[in-house]
Amino acid sequence: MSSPVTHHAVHAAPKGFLRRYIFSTDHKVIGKQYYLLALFSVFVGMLLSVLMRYHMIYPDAKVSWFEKLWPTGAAGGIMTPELYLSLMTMHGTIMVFFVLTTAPQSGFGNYFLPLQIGAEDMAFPVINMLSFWTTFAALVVLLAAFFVPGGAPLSGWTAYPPLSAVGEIAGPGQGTGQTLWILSIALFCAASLMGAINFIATTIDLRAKGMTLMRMPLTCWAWFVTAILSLLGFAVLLAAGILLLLDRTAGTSFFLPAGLVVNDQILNHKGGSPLLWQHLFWFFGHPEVYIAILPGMGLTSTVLSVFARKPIFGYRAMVYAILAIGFLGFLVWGHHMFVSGMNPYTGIAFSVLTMAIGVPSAIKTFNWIGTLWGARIRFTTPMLFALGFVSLFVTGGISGIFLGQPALDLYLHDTYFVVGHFHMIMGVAAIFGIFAGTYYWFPKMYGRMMNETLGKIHFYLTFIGVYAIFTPMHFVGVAGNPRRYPNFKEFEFLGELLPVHTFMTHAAFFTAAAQLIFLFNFFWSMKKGAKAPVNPWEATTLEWTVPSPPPHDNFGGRLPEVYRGAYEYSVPGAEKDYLMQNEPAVAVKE
Amino acid sequence: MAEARSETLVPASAWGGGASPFAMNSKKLGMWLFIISDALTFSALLVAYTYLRLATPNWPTPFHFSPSILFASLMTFVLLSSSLTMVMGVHAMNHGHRRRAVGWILATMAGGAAFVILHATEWRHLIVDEGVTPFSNPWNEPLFGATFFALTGLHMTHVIVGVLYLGVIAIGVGRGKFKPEDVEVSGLYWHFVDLVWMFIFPLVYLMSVHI
Amino acid sequence: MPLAFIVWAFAIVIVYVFLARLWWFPPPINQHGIIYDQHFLSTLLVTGVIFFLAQLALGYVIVRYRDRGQRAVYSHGNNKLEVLWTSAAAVLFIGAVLASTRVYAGVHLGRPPENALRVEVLGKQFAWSFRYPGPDGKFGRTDIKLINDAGGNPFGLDDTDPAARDDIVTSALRVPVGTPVRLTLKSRDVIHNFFVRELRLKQDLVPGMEIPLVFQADKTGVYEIPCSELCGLGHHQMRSTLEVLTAEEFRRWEQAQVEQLRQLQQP
Amino acid sequence: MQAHSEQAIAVTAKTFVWVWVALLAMTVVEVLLAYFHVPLLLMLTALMGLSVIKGALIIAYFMHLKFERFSLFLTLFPMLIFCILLLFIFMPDSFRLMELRPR
Repeated sequence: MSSPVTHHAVHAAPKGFLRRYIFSTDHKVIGKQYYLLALFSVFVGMLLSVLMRYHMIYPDAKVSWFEKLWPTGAAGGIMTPELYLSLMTMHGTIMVFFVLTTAPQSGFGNYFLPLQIGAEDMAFPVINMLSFWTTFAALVVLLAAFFVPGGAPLSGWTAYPPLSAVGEIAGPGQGTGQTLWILSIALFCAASLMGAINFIATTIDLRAKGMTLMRMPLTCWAWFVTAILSLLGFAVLLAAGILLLLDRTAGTSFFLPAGLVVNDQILNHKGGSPLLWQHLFWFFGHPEVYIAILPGMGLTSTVLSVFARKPIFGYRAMVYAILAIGFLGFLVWGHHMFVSGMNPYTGIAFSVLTMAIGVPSAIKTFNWIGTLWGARIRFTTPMLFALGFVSLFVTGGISGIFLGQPALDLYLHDTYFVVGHFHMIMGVAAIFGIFAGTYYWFPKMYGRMMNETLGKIHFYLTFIGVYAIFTPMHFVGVAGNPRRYPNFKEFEFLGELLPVHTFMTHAAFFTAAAQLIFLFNFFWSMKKGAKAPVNPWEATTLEWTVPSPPPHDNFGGRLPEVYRGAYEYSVPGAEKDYLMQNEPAVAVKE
Repeated sequence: MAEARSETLVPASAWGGGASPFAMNSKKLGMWLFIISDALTFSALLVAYTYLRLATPNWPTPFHFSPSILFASLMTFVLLSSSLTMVMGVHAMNHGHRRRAVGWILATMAGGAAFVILHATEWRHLIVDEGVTPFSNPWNEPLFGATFFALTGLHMTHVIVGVLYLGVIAIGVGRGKFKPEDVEVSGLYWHFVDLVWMFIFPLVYLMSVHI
Repeated sequence: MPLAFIVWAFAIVIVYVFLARLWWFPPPINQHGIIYDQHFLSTLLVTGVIFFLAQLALGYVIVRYRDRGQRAVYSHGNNKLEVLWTSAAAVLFIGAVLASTRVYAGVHLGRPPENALRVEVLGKQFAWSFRYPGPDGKFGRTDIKLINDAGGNPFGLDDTDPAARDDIVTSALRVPVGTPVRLTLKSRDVIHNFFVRELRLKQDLVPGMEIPLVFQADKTGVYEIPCSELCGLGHHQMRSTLEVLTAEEFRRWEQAQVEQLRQLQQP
Repeated sequence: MQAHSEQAIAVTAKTFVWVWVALLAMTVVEVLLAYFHVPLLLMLTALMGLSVIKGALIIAYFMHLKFERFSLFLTLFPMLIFCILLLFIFMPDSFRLMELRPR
């Protein structure tokens, strides 16, 4: 059944609710499942962040329903610092793994990779289903950490040992909660591995006739390279996870040196090194940043080209930039460790490589602006989000130039400058990519258009909101505000910065509220939106040649043939202002 | 630009789509990709082992010729031989000898099982007779046991999974369900397990040199 | 369309806040801090210009090329431009980091002067302790079994060692002005981070390692030390101060400490 | 190397037996090596060198990579080797750990 080309010529849609909607092997159903999982996660993550921001400026406020949610963490309705830290850990973990990794890659990638390259399904449909349900299990295990004695872990999404390795004596949540956290991450590793194998094999083997690598839409390139990053990165994280799990449960001391006295207890560990975890973790952790952002970059490129009605500027350069980012992404993990006690010579080497990765990122930005130059821009909602992505990408990327230099990192490390930086670029920019994808592909996924007016309102409120939240973080970072502080009562210099934090918290409330518009639009349009035509945006890629939503076997049993690249807009001499990828050769004036 | 559109309609290379560039089925490619990923997991563990060993001044070197090295050498022999039987199984299957293939696969499983039994015996010896556990040992370098059990334990898990996997394949082949490529894919996994041992064995057992 | 004006507005506000220094570093108190600020400013200048121009350009194309019924240009790109901006970006980025290497190397690769005052810094959940070698100039023996925080012995000083008996242990870091100080950073439980904003220095305290850090404060005053690496539920309370005293004040303080120790140890 | 898996079928079983013998021989050399007290670097190089050769034999013959298209090798192995080499960037820290150990 898996010979590459004549791959199950026509397959009938499965009957029965379970096989069709729950344990489906259809990449489109799985894509939607992933997307909805991410949608659920993003709202949980956002709720946690709003609670955190609230606690930061009103640490002593009494809110009765806090106690209902967390009887121990918020006894009497007052949130404790440890509850704050566990919210922070869960916010980071949920957002990084279950939103930024899941939505753009597993969600959109699953749905649209086969459609865009002209395949009937992914290469391994059953593994695809398993991968989703493993991810689901990982999310359940992670959320379960809230409900065990001690609550969720408080060591941050990076889980640096010894804090994460010595167990409950290091703080509440470091017991069962932290163990569940690691189990969840291990499950997620397995799921990502299955997903990555599927994506790579699909991209290599199942491209339709004529779909050369250099004709693939940039989204496919981004998913492909992201899958390679997952394949390699998660493998190392799995190794680190195994060691940490052993440290916690089997009494080993991979990450625990001799002479530890935690909470007045002398520990019998000997010989390990906390830095080893940091190396292993960031070996995965930095590529992970690109796993989160690359699909957004690919999507932005496509959306910009579609709505600028102009071919993408420098397609080849864009492809090489994606490849270069993927390659260099593995060479820069040490910049997370400039002040961690790492060998200073290694630090200098890492800093040069870190700056080198700025180059392909700059190429992408220039090419996006080059694409818009001389264009005829249609301001639809997906286009607005793509433009917002470019703006945020520049803002977030620029601050990376500060952090990539070990000299400047000596002050900025672990301040709010870092928080602002990575939220701008891998948080919000990536989320903008997801929003652009949602508004762009919703018609294809659900067969109905989303409401444009609501979409635009959502965009403007969000765009203003995120700048208002995350820009001031850079300012307080420059003033030296350390991150991961539940409140700012203990330090004199932090007291002066409180008004800025108050502003950011209100901006966060505002932005979070604006997301309800999106939620409403999403579910309302699913039922009541205008029926979507086959190709509402007049785009050229293959997913716009099939009905909305596509039938079970995508192309009705006849695989398309591809004749040209993915970005043929405003072609001189053509009848329409665009040429579909599968349109046979037509007379075109040179 | 003109050249983008003037490309010929027929793909110029295998990368042009509509064909598998490696002339192999996707399952095999998928297994190769899994092997790459798994190899990196093992590499990370071995590098972690090296890292910790280098940073430890008095790493114990308790493996003597008898019984540990002898045992481990025997295990290596068993594993290598099971690789040979596996490749014979694939070979037989490729030539359409279904029954013979089942026999070879069963032999491979026997080799795997023997490896696991030998390894378990050695673990028992280390734990019971020598007092080595993941968190303590007579030489007061707890990391010795930790790295040993973590590395060999993960490898042993792979062997056990491999034996079960081959069992499924043997049944499938016996019933005439599976194709030669399915056997070949399972063979890839089995050889990979063998390959990993080729690095664990010298690094963990034979590197009894004082650093 | 409105997007262009929003993008421009944000660009202007951000540039203004940085230019006006509404929120800024505290003034530096050491040579490294002065160099640091210079390098920060030059990086800010370069990146600020890039940032502003990029957002300006984005806004410009949004306004200029909005759909007014014109025909979009059919172009797949321009290789010359591509090469030009790639190399420009490479030169700029690599240049910045090479320029900064000197600043980093100055902190981590220099040898501490011989006359440096040696202080041990110990982090634990959630407090700082500092140990001076005392009149004999030697750090005494310690043993983790003797650690007793309530009894004022966070280091676990072993009183049977004469070199340990005169070690001064405090909860604030006091150093004389204009004197090189060599800190030895160590942690007892989890990772902490030693950060003094005015020194522009930050270094993790990693259990199992004794990490050196050298500085020289040139201005007297009291400066806060916040823990800057997540260390648990009291992370935000892990505060101490760096007190830079005049040489005379420091000598008097040290003597008072020695005197106090001697009295305590009288039977 | 530009051959297809059909060539793997053409290979006789004898080849595999020879490969097996070679692998065993190298294992014996490795075990013997452990009993000569050679300097650390030489020992490590010899052991790892032999292991890499053994691994290469397994990959080439048992795993049939020799009979696949060369492009498969080029697609898979550079990234793996690259990542493994990268992991060795940890080592300077391992030595530093030795240096900065509490005494």
